[in-house]
Amino acid sequence: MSAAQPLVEVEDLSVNFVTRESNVRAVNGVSFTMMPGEVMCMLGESGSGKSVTMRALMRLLPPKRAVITGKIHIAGQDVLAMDDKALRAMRGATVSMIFQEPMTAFDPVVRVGDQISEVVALHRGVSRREGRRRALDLFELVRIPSAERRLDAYPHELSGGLRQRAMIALALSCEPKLLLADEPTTALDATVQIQVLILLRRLQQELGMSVIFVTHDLGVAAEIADRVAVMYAGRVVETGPVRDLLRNPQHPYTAGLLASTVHDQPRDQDLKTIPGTPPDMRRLPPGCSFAPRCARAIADCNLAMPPPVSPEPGRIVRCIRVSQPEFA
Amino acid sequence: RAQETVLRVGMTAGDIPLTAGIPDQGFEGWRFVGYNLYDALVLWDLSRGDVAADIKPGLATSWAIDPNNNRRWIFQLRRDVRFHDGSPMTAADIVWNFERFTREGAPQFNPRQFAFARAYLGNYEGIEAVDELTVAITTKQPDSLLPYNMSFLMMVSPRRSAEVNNDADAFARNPSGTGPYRFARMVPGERLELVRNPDYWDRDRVPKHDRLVLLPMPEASTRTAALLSGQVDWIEAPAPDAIPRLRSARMQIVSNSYPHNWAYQLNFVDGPFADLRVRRAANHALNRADFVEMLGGMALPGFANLTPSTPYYGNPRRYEYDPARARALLQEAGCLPCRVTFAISTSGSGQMQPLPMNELVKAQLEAAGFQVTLQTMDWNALLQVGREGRGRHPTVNGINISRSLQDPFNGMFRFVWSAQAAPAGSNWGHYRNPEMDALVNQALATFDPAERLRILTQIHEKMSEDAVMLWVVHDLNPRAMSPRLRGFTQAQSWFQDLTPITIAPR
Amino acid sequence: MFGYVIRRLIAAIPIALGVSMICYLLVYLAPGDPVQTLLPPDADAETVDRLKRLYGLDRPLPVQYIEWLGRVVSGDFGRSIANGRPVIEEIQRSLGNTVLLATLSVLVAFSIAFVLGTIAGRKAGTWLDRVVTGVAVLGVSVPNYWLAIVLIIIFSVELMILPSSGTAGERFDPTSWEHIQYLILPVITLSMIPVGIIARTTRSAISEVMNQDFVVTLRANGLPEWRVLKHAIKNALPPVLAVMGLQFGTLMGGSILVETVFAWPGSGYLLSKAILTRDVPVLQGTILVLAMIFVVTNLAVDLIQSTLDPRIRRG
Amino acid sequence: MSTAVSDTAAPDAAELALPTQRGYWGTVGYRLRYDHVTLFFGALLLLIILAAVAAPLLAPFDPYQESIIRRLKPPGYQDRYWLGTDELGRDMLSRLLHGGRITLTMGILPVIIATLIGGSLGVLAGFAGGVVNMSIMRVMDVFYAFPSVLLAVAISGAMGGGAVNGMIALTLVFIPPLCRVAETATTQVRNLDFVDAARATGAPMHLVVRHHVIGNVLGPILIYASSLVSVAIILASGLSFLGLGVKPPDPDWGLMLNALRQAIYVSPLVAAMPGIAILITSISMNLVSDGLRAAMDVRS
Amino acid sequence: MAMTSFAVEENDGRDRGGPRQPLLTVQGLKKHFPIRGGIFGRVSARVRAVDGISFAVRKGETLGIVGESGCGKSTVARLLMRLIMPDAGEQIFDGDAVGERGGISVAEMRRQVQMVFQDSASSLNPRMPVQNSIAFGPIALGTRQAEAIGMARELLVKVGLNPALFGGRYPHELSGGQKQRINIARALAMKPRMIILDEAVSALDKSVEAQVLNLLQALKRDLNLTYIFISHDLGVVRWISDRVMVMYLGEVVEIGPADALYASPRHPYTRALLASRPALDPDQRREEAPVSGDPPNPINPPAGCRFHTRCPHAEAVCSARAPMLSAGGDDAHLAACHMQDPSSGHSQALRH
Ligand SMILES: Nc1ncnc2c1ncn2[C@@H]1O[C@H](COP(=O)(O)OP(=O)(O)OP(=O)(O)O)[C@@H](O)[C@H]1O
Ligand SMILES: Nc1ncnc2c1ncn2[C@@H]1O[C@H](COP(=O)(O)OP(=O)(O)OP(=O)(O)O)[C@@H](O)[C@H]1O
Ligand SMILES: [Mg+2]
Ligand SMILES: [Mg+2]
Repeated sequence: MSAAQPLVEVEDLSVNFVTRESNVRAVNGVSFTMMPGEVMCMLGESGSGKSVTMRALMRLLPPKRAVITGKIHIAGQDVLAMDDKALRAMRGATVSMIFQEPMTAFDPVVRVGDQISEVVALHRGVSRREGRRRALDLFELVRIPSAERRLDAYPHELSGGLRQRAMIALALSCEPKLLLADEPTTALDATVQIQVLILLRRLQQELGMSVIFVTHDLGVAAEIADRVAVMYAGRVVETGPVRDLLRNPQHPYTAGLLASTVHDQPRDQDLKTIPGTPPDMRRLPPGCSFAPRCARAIADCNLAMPPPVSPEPGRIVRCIRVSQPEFA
Repeated sequence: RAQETVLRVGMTAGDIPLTAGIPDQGFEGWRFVGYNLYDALVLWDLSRGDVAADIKPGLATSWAIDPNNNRRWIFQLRRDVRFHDGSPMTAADIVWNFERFTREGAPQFNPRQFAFARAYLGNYEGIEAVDELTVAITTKQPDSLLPYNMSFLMMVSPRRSAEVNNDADAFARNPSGTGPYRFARMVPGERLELVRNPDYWDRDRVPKHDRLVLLPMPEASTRTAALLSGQVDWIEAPAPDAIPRLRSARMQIVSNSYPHNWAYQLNFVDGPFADLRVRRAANHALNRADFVEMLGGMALPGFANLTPSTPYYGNPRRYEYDPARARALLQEAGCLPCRVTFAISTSGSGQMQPLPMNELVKAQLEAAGFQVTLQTMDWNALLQVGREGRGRHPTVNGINISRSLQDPFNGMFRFVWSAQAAPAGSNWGHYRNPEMDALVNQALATFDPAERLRILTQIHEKMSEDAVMLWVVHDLNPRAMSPRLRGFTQAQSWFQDLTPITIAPR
Repeated sequence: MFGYVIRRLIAAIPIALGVSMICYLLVYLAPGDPVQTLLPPDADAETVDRLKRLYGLDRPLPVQYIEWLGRVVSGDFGRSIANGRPVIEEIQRSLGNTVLLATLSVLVAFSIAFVLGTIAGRKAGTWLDRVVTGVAVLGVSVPNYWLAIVLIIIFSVELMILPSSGTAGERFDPTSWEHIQYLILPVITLSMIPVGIIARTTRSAISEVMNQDFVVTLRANGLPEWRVLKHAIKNALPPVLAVMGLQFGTLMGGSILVETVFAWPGSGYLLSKAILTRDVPVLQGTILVLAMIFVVTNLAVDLIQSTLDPRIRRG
Repeated sequence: MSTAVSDTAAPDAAELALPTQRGYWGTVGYRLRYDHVTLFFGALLLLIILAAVAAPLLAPFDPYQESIIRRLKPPGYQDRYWLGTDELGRDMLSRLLHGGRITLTMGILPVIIATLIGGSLGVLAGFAGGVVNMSIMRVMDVFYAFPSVLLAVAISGAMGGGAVNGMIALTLVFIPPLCRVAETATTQVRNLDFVDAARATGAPMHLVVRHHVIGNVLGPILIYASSLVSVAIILASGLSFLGLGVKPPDPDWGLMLNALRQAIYVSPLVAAMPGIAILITSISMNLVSDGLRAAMDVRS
Repeated sequence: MAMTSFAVEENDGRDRGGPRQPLLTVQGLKKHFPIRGGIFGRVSARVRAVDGISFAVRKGETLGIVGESGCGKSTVARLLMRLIMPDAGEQIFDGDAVGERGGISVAEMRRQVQMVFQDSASSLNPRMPVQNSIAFGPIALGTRQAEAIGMARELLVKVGLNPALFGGRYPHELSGGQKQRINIARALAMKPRMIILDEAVSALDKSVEAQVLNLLQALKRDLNLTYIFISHDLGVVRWISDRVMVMYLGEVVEIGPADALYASPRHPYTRALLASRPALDPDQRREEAPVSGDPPNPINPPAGCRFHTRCPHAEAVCSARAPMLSAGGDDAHLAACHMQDPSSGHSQALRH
């Protein structure tokens, strides 16, 4: 490892949604670190806590209902200790975010260009006019054709692909060190998705920023990630460099996910599946939350959450079966 | 110059009465607009409160029946009377005005004025100017009471009318009469402002204030609140229950009897009231003291048709409260329980507080063996029932329309004269009695006042004897005014004279 | 946009026709005779018939309707039976007073309710929200004619600081206390319901907007809360303005009871007097004009909404 | 040959653990249980309705029994007239209780009838679409062009007042908005996939509507209808207040309000009572309706 | 596992034309949704959602339909079910014209063809226990209630859900995969011969998607079903389909056997689509997007070949004339591209 400071350090992050009716443990002890310029993919099924983790990083969860514990350091600052002013200074400038549904992520009654220039003006302390110039540059950067005209469009007047590009432009407006991308291509068509992926990768390289990219599509992860973190039931069950992880998954869930993803399997055979359904986040089992669905589960799995083990350098797996010799 | 003195009046009328001559809005119209802007040939003497008001000379200084023709009345006109527009009043103007009411082809003919005048011209045949200051009016039948009718016909200026091409609406916006006030300005539906006519011919009645503001306020509580909040100075008919509150605010309350009758006209053809015993039973069943109490003392018990101060009241049969007697009479008549239906209204001119009063009537009659159904309708619907007569409404046994009684015809004849049987007139229930008809004809043909008074008294007593109505109360018509007002005398009349009122500075 | 306006106007024609038909029929459903108010109570039946003929009220209903409609289209609503004045004048005058009252009430209501509703929507679920919601419910629950009476008793009769009814005179002078004082109680009374309704609408619009994804984007870009709120208000405004417009329309035709209690010479009072006196031409004209104003207000609301919200802009 | 599906082999823990076994109404009930405001006003409303229903049993006196001697007495008069007496000396408590029956009937019955008529028309219009929708909704538009107070006053004014006419007027007033709500809800539901799925079975239209549409539009319609009840009560008493609704001597609250207006100087407390009764009922109705709406809104 | 009484007998007697006759043939199917505007609310524009497409589905096969969002896939499905009425085109079900004189009625057709919708949540009545949703169709067509519910519970077993545990639940108490199983069971309740699956697995998680796909395959084998499988996931379509049809802006651009089509796509759009799939291998990342831009608006589709605005091979002829579906050698594998047609005048015609 280089001597460089990690950009993101998350340790034992937990998020609890407390309501009168129930207590949703959306994230239960997530830990990871990221170096500057790294692209990390968060993989996981619906409801596994990916979005909540992203929002926790920017403290965007409803402060009354969401109880965040653990440690989040971004660019050397303790995010959980920030006051409102520091938070605002961080958001959009150091860290920014793009969302799955660009349609709903823009204010529908304000022109796209104005939304971008407002943010630029705010963080850079420049005039709106200056902000608009910057917005135009950004639109060209993300390759929006007839950028000048599109600045004056309302969000609903843009096609899906253009909207997502505009969203990216907004996120990049203040040259953040860290970009959080929450399934930015899921809503897009195949031919458009690949365009956006390539664009994002290029921008990441040009700007040298770090990206956390949320997806549940293994292919997308393969396309963009340096590293992958697989989430299940609010925990990172496995992390590692993308090649190693895809070729040699260690955690039974990762392995199952890879096996069940339809990708040129022979047509006359049944697909491999993971039986059962993900657990209810309101009542997690005490031990490994994947144990009820796991073909390799043993009695000990249900006792406690398995500790992280590192079978190879740079890889961390949370499965007690992994630490055993036959897997080593 | 001293500050202008303004008298602001809250009227019971729902709108500003018509200013084009004969007013609308019932007697409120005559009270506030008719007799203030205009004069009639004959006026009412409203200067005293102790006797029933009677007619007095108006634009005519005197009148008499033509000695040669008992269908021809001769009116001597007043000299030196001028309209507000400055033109003098002559016999030709009077004739012109009569044509305005009656001659359909005349340029000045006005259908609304016709409609209002018609009630007073039922017996009218024609008019002629005898000389510059004398007119003669002929009637279809001898009519000793014609001068009373003349008191309702307001004389407007033909000159002003000509200026606006005889357009009655234009005239109403800038009227000209001979009355004690002149027109100043009007906000339709909201307020009418009149100013003193310093040149009024009756020097005693030149107004003692500069300006009179008339505001329509049909709701009793609105009037009360307006007086209490200082928005007006003089209101009519405050709610009886508000009177203690008004007194505590140092408001002056005046009241006086006037020719008003809150009663039921009965159906003499269909149903139980055809029987005199039932009519008497009903009159015995009412405890009129309760009504007076409920109305806060602002009513007289109604034992007979006329108010006791009327000269021809006489000594009518007195229907004391006696429920046992009532029940016995019903028993005798074979009508126990006696089912009757009254048509009543929710509101209306002179109806006082129709709903609670009718409810009380119902309760008391039922206590004596009646079974009363009240058919509640709005005022106009009730008037229609009244106009159409029992013939169209055989299931109705009585109607509760309060009528004015200011002269013998309106006070008595129209209810009992067979010639007035509805729909021709106001004899709603078709009371028919040859003796009564004979008395009426006799009275109309008697031009000697003393003799006529005797006949009239006889008629009134006979009405009581026959129990031609179910009498309840006579209104005392309370009025409330600000402590700053002086000089008002409440006359025993539907009409009042506001001219003597002075206003102390605030 | 222009085409859309025209289209909406054309679409309003059948509605207007339907409205006019209902207005005409309503009045003729009624028992009682319209010419009665022309007459003294003692008038006889023959006079009634003669007058009916003079006023053309004796012909078949469809004939009367067509004729009436023809005249109405050319702006002639006939003359009041009760007072003989042209109905159009009566309506114009009273409408002016009602517009004054309705506009002030809606503006007062809007300024109070929008602030209340925004606070509540922003703080949805807190005690502040509950207080505002309570006020809003009170506003829509109080029978306003009763409130009118209570206010008169307190401010006119007991405290004697405000007049109880009517107006000061013909032309409203906004600089004169003499004129303004007459407005205070009616405006308070009439703004009660709009306060309730607008506060509720604002609250739900704001809280709905605050739950939308783009608010997260705004926060994620470091915008301070007041800027976020500005965006939220801009989004919430179209539905709130629409409700405000509808309330204005409702007040134009719906203040019958309150105007009656305050004897405020507006269209509602005119209407209630016309009902009591069976003044058919006034009734027909007033109902028609009020309903048409309501139609036009709704249309205007629609148009305003579509200019404010780019998503529903029409070609 | 068998369709081997792993789940059936052993209903596993994950499935058994699925917690919410409450039905839809169960959830609604559960939510209501924690909504103290709604519960309180619901109880109050129930009390008012029960009191009105049981008025003949509860009322200490005949509500029509008048006596001039004891008119306008303050509450507690003679220890028997707990709420005092009105302008004709009738017992206020008895009149308020009996009045509740009339006022609530005037408020609730038109809404029920309008819900039936307007709801059915709206569902019909929404489901049938096309010309049927056009013709129904255009007629509704015409009635919609009148502000509700204006329409109510105009209709009952034209028909000459009276309780029945007043209720007819109110019914006519409420049909168009209910029809609209029903139409909107139906159009929305009709476009949901499950209705298409039901149509795709080839089932006859009326069964699809009955089983799949009605149940899903009933919620919004009923919530809206319940919010109209308070409007109806205020409107109905407004009509009576104008003299266009219930006729005296029936003790309608609006009518009592009007009659007691004059007595406000003598016995302000008594005069205020009918207004307070209307206010409390209408507040309760509104809050209960709001509570229901919140509880029935599955999204929140 | 014990076989239940529900099993459909092979050759249930409804088969009319024998195995050779296609189960479904569609000719020139067309649907233009009107958009109203202008002063009189006239139709000012039309969304050409489905613009004259033809295809056949053989008995027992699975036809996959792929294409980008908005290209008209769902519209085709709804047209086939007659949930919306086509503007033109004929539909022949097992030899009988649907909804025409002498043919088969729509109601009868619906008994034999069923549909499963994409959104598993909105395609179940939220107010109805799921077993009643399944039983609704049979009950509506005359089966007794108890019997139908019994059958529904058997179907629950068939789709892998324990009826005792799930039968009485409401949709919101089920997970997405479970809901989709219910939807499949509901379709099966009508004992159809063919099921149209419109994005039936797209909303599911990967691990659950595989379960449902396996279930679909198993059911098809067991019950002798024919599928039309609509999806935008090329991998899934390839795995499940025998033949694949590619749509672009309301038209069919290519249709052919799955293996052939994936191995050698003939239409540039199909090629682009296939090339746009992310590789599962980090060492083979795409550097250049196969095509640029978004699909155009179906309200005013480009003239000529609809793909010419994005096509790397576009020439003058492409915008001038619309190409026809043509074989280019292999009768089973058709594509609508001028490059397939030697006479088109395209410079690259047939040269690849
Ligand atoms: N505001 C909230 N209140 C309560 N629970 C919440 C809230 N936001 C998220 N959750 C719960 O937290 C869990 C994790 O949600 P999250 O959105 O992070 O999932 P995800 O991995 O992003 O899934 P997807 O792939 O569907 O986006 C879910 O069970 C969700 O229901
Ligand atoms: N009822 C309708 N009215 C107007 N346009 C419609 C209607 N239904 C569909 N469309 C339009 O028709 C086109 C095709 O829609 P369709 O739903 O068939 O696409 P799809 O291929 O299923 O897309 P997706 O992958 O997003 O489901 C789209 O542009 C859509 O907007
Ligand atoms: Mg997410
Ligand atoms: Mg689709």
